[in-house]
Amino acid sequence: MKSIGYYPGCALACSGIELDLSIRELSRLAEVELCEVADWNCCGASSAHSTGHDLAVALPYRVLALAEAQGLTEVLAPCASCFSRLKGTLVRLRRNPEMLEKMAGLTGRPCRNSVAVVNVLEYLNRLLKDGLAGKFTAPLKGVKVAAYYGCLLSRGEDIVEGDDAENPTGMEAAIRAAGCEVVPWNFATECCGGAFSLAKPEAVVELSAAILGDAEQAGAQMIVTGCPMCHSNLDMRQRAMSAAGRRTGSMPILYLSELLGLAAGIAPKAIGLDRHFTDAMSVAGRSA
Amino acid sequence: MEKTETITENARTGFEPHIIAFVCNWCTYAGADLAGTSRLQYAPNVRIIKLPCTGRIDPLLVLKAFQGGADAVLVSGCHPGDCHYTSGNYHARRRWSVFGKLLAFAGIDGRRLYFSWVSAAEGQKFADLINSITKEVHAAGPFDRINPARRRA
Amino acid sequence: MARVGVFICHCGENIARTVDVAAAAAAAAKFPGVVYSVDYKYMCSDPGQQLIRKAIADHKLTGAVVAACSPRMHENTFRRAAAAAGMNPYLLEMANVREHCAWVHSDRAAATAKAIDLIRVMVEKVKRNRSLKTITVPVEPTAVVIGGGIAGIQAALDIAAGGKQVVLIEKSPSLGGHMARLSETFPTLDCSQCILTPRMVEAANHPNITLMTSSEVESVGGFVGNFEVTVRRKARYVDPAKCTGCGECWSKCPSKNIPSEFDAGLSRRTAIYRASPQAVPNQPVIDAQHCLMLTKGRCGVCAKVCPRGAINFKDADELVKVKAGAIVLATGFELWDHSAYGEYGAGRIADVIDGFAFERLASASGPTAGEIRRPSDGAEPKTVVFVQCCGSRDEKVGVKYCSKICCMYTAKHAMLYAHKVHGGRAVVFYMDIRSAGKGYDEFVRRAIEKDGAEYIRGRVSKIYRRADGKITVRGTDTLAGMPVTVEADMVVLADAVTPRADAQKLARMLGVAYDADGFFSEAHPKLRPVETAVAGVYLAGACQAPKDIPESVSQASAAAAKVLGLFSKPKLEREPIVSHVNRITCAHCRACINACPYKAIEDFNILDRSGKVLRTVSNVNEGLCQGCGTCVSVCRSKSIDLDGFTDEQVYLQIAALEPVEAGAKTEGSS
Amino acid sequence: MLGENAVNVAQTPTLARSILEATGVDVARCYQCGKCTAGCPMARFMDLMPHQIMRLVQIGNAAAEEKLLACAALWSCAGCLTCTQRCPKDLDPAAVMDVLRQISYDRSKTSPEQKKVLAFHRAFLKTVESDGRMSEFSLVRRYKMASRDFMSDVALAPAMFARGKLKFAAHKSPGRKEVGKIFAACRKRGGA
Repeated sequence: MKSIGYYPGCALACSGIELDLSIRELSRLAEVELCEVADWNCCGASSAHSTGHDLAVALPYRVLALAEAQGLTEVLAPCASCFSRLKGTLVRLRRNPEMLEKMAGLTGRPCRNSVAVVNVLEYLNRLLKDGLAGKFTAPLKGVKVAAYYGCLLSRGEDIVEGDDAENPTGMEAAIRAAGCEVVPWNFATECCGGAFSLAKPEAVVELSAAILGDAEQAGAQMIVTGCPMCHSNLDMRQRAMSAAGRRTGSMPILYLSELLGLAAGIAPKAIGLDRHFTDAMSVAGRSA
Repeated sequence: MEKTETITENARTGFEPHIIAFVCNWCTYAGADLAGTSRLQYAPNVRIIKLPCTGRIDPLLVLKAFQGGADAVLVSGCHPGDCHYTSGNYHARRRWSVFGKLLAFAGIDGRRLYFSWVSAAEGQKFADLINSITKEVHAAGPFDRINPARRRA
Repeated sequence: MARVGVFICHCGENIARTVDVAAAAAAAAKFPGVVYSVDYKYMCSDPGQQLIRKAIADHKLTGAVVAACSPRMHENTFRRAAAAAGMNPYLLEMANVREHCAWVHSDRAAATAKAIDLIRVMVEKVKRNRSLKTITVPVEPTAVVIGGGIAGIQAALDIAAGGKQVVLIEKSPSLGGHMARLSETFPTLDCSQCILTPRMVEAANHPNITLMTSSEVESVGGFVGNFEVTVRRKARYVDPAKCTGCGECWSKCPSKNIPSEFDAGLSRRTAIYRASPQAVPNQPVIDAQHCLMLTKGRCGVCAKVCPRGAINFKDADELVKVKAGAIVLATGFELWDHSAYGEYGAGRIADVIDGFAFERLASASGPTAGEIRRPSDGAEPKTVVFVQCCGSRDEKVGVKYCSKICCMYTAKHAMLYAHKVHGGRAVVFYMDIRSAGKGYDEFVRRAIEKDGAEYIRGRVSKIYRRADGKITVRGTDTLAGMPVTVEADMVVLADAVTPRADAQKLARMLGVAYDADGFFSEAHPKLRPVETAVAGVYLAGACQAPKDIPESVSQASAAAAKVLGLFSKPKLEREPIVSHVNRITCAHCRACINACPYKAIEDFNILDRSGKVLRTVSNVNEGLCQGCGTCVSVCRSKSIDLDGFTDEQVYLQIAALEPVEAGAKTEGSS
Repeated sequence: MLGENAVNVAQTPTLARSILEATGVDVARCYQCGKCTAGCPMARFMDLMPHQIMRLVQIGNAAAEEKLLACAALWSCAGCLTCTQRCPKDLDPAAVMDVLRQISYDRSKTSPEQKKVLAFHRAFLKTVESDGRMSEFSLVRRYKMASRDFMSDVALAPAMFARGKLKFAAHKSPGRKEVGKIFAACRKRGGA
């Protein structure tokens, strides 16, 4: 049985719980063991990053150090924000060894920076490559999907690798494998307002509404994403958008892992489809 | 490993490589001019001797250069096919292929003899070439096989 | 005993800044054989040359070394000065202490030491130089002009008008280049074809001009005055002698869906085609990639309908050798491919077009007969956004330089659009407006003030096509300090001007230098702007740097003047650097004869009085010898030597470089 | 690398220098094309446009510094990297924003209007410092106390509880004491 290190991160325990559930379900189906990084801590997200250099590195560093000590060579970080913090730190430490020592001193944990960090798209594509698609029993035939990458899964030199930053395609194979149709649209890499969910809801509402609007115009029936921040902004804020007169109607926002889960015939509740603010269960109905 | 030791040793003795470059007038000499007009900085260890064509460069000149205390010799001309004299550099290349043995016989490490093609358009290539050769010879240390009288340091 | 003078130039600060010229002069004075050594601020200036002439006379110099710039720069200057003082010019040599030393080093001590070495080397050489007499060679009074755009046409016409022969080589099937595709030209808005077509015809019919279209240069040999250019004349499958250009063939050709290069893909052409109705020569060619007969072996309709039997499917490329005294490079430019800009739609949006496409839309002879219609649906665009600096001044994805012509042609586009689409809205995003030129800035102001083009200062970040067909352009107004979004019907990108993809291949054939961006390098940026460092090869037009039409034309005429100057003398003086055979020691092994690239060495019989052959030896024909010296290095008995580069000289040059620790010899012998 | 401590108040270097040391970005190379502003999703919520921020760093006098460190724009940057991705001079405006934000925070120049964002970050970090992990509920609680912004989003909360997206129980890591120590250590070095 294959295995990979797992760093759920804070969001996946609460607001991003569907991502956690669906990843775990798919991994079980694909017979990949997720070894959670013991005693992991928060990566600091944009808050540490916005206010303190050392802390912004120290928090992810501790996670990498723990994973290494635990004998892990690869860690999956499904949350796009955690991923970019961990991978960003890893890249930075690789470029700058003094930093590695400094952090060892700061955290009291030595680390050779030997752990690789994997994002949700890389992981799901890997599962598909290893034959997960063969287990798809309930493809969502003909559902039109807009693949939404947002910022953290498209931009950032040597953090997001192997895809075109302006016109990424990393999700398309997976979406087609689920039986859906990928619609071309313009906002695949536009920002949803990210971490401003609490502090600047008005901005989040405006930006997210624009994204939904373009997806709708392009004829998409749902948006698929890999990022919990994007997901909560696009999913939770739709009522606020209508309230602000930005748009009407609601569009389901699914995690790519949820879409694959459905295609694999996993029970909708098991992957958290019932926990959405938009009517995601209706999508479940479509899978044969 | 040995290399690194010599480097440190040379650092102590302040060894500055003496390098002679036989270049053709049409390509490499002009390439060096371009490096100049472009103000590209490179190591001051090389002394250029201009000849009309690499075809003129007789292996004996190279031996003479080593005997005269050169730590390395560079022979550089036009790219194959671009020779100003249509085929001079081909004749040169044919001769050099046999020249290696002669060098070995004379007890000269073939790695101290450099060949390169630098066209009139390749100022940057010339500068990079001189820097890399100087660096390597620095590491390899002084060449005093032929003239033991000249032990430096 | 040699009496050598050494003259060290400061070149203002250029050399003196890094080389201690006084110390160098003092050191040189100690060299064996040096009787006079001096440094001076500008050796090439008149007083500088005066100083050399005086020293030669006063000190009865038998040789002189000028330590200054590259011999490419001023060797002739100084040799003329020497000759004026009655010294044989070939007894003067230059030590290159500027390009090869002062300009490439910063450590003053090291640079000075190197300069002294370089001077010592040349002193050793000059001591053994022989007095030589310049050799004259005949000049082939024919010029090859490569490229049939406006620059090439102008150069060809001017040279032809000077009474000399020209071979004008054009890669495509027709003359005219990019200018033939333009609608109207800034700043006067006169119709491009109206002013160009007559020139094309004149070039084609001129008795002194041989036109070779569908032809490319294969290789170049020889040297100034005597180049040999091998041209590949590509198969056209239509016999120009028979074809009358009646048009039967292309009207009947079944493969009709090939995007027209001339119309920037906005129209379709047949497999047998003319670039345009104004093509010169006005005869079709067959495009072998798309011709059914040539690809699948069936069809042949054109052959059936041709009343003159001009179609020849058996036609093949032929190689033509041209002898020429001079070559003019006029290979022009091409546009940067904006598909590299993913944020601008990666070239996938039909209504986001480049400047040439807009020219064709605006051209009366274009696919829309001069009406502005957008490619996707043929609708008249009510709002058009023009984006300047597309790829220009972008060191990350595009090119770092300014493409120079875009500001002007974009203003022209905005103006033409305003004239053609009344009530239309033209929005121009620019970073800077560079409109230096006669009547240029007035032209741009007119586009803004009279024709109402909205100029917005700022670079565009994203262009995308909405489902409803509108094209959203996200830019910024940096002057107002706010982001700007424009909903457009069509977008025109002013793509960067880049050298032809195959220009560097040609440059290497000729030994011509090109810069980091791939443009051909002139011999001197200010004083020799149309010459290259290779004697007899000249530049015209955008192959040297982005240029507009007036600049290309004036440079072309300048190049023509240079060519005519070269051709004004029947013979050309050549350096008398040739080899000589020592008949006493020559064993006649024929190694040199076999090695000589110029067949310049022949057998020579030494006869006795009775005319009986005593011995046969090798002999060098000075007219043919180019002085490469290959013979010298292959001679087993050391019986052949090269003027100025004798074994003795080179050995002494090497010895002159022996490190002081070892080379007691160098000092000792002084 | 000096830069890792973005700002050393002791001998306050120019902002341009701090940025160069912290990120390797030489702001002097910016030629004000405005592509950063053109692509910035948050630009319409900013008081200073990204290209103006680059310009003010170039000017670098006292007045410019005041304006920069107190501006709201720093706290409106979503860190989406669109500017960095497309900058034709290969500069990194997003990183410049990060450094300026830290300097503004360290020198307590942050404008009062931005207290909400700051409050959010503080609340976030407080939560992580005490629990080792972040849990939305304790975060929201802390944030609302600090920002005095009680009413917004109240509608969301119950629905989130219902969907298990908000939990009363704080989400604590066993090693939270150790994480707390890291915060203290960073604070000592003036990094946080």
